[in-house]
Amino acid sequence: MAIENVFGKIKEVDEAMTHINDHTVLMYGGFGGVGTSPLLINEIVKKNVKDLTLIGNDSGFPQIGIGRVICNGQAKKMITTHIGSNPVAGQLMTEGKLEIEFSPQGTLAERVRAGGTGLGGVLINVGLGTVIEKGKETIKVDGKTYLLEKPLRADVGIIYAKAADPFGNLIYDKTARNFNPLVAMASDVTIVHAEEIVPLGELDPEEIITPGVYVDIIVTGEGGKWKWVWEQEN
Amino acid sequence: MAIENVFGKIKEVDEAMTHINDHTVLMYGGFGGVGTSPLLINEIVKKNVKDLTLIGNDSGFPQIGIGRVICNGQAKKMITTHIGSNPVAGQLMTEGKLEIEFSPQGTLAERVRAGGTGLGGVLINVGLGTVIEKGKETIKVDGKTYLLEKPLRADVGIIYAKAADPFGNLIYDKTARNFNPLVAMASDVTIVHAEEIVPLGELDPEEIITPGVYVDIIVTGEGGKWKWVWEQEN
Amino acid sequence: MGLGARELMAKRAAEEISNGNIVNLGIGIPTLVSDFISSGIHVFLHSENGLLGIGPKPKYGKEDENLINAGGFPCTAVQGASYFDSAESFAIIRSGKLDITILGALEVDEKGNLANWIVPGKRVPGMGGGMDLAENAKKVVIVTTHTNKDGSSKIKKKCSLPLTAKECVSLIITELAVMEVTKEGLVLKELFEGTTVHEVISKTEAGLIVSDTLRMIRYE
Amino acid sequence: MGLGARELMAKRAAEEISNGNIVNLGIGIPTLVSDFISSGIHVFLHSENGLLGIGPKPKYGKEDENLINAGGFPCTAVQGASYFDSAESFAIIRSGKLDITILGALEVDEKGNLANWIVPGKRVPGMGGGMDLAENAKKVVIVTTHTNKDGSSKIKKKCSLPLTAKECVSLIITELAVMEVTKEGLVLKELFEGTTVHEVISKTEAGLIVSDTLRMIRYE
Repeated sequence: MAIENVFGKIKEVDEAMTHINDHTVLMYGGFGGVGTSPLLINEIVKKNVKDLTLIGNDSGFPQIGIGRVICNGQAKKMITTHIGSNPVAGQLMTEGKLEIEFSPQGTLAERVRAGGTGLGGVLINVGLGTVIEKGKETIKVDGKTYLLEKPLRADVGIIYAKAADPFGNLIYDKTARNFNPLVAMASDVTIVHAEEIVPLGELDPEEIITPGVYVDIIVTGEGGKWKWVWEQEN
Repeated sequence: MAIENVFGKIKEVDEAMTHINDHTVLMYGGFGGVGTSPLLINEIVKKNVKDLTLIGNDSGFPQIGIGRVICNGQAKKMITTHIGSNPVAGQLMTEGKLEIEFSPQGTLAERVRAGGTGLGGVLINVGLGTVIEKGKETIKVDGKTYLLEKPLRADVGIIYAKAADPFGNLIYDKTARNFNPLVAMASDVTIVHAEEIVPLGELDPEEIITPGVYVDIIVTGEGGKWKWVWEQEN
Repeated sequence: MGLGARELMAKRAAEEISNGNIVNLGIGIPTLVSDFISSGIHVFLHSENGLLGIGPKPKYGKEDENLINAGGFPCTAVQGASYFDSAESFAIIRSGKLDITILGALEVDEKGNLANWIVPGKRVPGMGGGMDLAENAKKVVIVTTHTNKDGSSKIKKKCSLPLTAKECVSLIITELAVMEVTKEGLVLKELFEGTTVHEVISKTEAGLIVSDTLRMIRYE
Repeated sequence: MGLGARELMAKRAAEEISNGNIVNLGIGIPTLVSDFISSGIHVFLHSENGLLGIGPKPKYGKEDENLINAGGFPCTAVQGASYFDSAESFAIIRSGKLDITILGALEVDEKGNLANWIVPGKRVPGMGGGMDLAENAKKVVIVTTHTNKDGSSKIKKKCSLPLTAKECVSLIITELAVMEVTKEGLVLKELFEGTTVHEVISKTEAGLIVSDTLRMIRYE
């Protein structure tokens, strides 16, 4: 069945990439590269835009996920939870070339969700009594103390989905879901790399994880696929 | 295929009802009664427990949903968004027999989610400049003003699901989902009325809306079904 | 047969809706708007109870008790619709993804303040999702009778009833006229056939600026 | 063949897990715990990246690149498993639904303070989900070597490294002993075969209260 592009959201990768430029604040789905779009990462590396601010779970591996963008020297700042799997990120941080703001993982998820759902902030107990408190307002509610965690939004979000329909309704694949539905909500321009584009009405309305209202651009295609660490070890 | 009750969560309705007593804070799924369990409502009316605090989207209709419990004089307080479809609720409020705390619908949903996800509160702009501000702290974040909305939890939550497996993984049916997944998270004891109990592994892990971790008791059965307003009109 | 006043208002309101819009229609006259949305455009209707993509009313006997719109009546779902919980439903509104909401009013004033949820001591149904919609939809269109049954104006200098949201309204459509809320005040932009500027001004408590491009709405 | 020290610790830690528990295992020694969970009980292993119900490692060649545990390695999903996004994944932890987490440590002290995420100026990987787990799991069990390679104690009077969470630890399992954090202080409850109270005390910076019911752990 032919796909009708009735909402005009299905585009060529080149057109999608016009939104990602020097200084773009870029949010990405993925956890250790799983659920990060190989196609869009490859295009970002090829376009070689600079001074990106990156927001996402972790720094990937040097040749996997957002790690490729970091190793190519394209980021000036990251808001993330973990950079341990990408030594280059740590090295750039030590050299003062990459500013890192650490956020606990659940807190980062809620901050992105807050940005995506129009909340002004959320109160979280994680990080109390640690360096994470630094620079944050503490608020007491009914005798308990919390940190005020601010919402996060991005200029552009890159999403990796199992399937999209022309409205941008999305389903994901197993643990490749992770931050993707949150990033989709929290970005001014949400670009989805879908493994497959299916006709409107083909996705079960009960199963849709991201309603199409959050999706601006849908691309598909091969390219950029990396070899996983566990494949290299085998 | 026989259902193995390996987690001990599948129970008789009578056993489930031991958790609902005078003064219980009871949260319920449902929107105009759609997605409220007829079976559990019927049992609550039969048990005739008193002085309940009710938390849910609306007051149903006099003979539909939570409305039956309200009309039976079992509630002393409600936290809700709308009582317009149940004149008895309004009358009880006017007579001072039922205390009502109104919360905007999206705010109520986020307050229940906050209670269910361990947040200390959320900042929301809805209700600014209205009576909803009354008694609430206002907080400025990056120049914008928000109301600090506190989390809500309940002693017991009653849930209506399309299907449950023995661990309590749940799927819902269309617009009967509404507040149910939120209530499931925010209750100390979550009681699910499932239309059907299916063997472990039968629900697609991608489709599960409420992970079983939030479910304590699963019941099933007929009884208590009401006639919808639109059925009466036909 | 010509359209009644309610249908005329609904038809005019429907013209505010563009291709690809995400739209929420309140109960009452706003519900009628869906009948007038051009069949040539793709619109997703949002229902507060967790549906994006409301379809037409089901046939008699084909109702599904678990597929209901926010007004409590059976509906269907269009191709591409999705279901979600109440938190996600209002996230769509609060995050600014709702292009337009069409709501009723008890009072609306020069500054775009809206009162439509409570008459203290008389009618206290609660705000439901109204405050969320009024505060956070990208465009709030009010469809209301111009006056109350006693002839008093619903288009006020300043709302006297408790507000639903402050300075939220963009456009007001009554059976007489279409008025836009601007920084300068309320601008009278369109008249329905059969009324006059004079009649509208006399029935409006708020000050009105008559637009240079005032036009008459004529539907055949 | 006897178990190595790492396996002994993992085996002992597994005894903390009961039927129906929701469990999160950190990387390193904690990962080994899953091999020792009694086959007679039903346990759901939680993975931060959005899976409740981690199953065994897949067979070689049967890996699925989209089904990975939080350590980055291919896994499977058990019957009754579910997938969700990262916000929901941490909601499970923050809301107190995680019965037990088993984590490693750089330092842990008398009060149950935990430091396991950063060595300033030397090793700055970030906390990942560690702070969420340490702060909000119902029970935090630490599995760690008793001393650093230089012989200094990891069981401190007071943590010197930046904390992961305050007063969060319930139980500490090392290759020498099992210690419980109580209001009175650290209670030495169990010894692994081959060590003595004297050895444990001499290798522990923190004060230790020797339990009246001190027992020797013997695994055949």
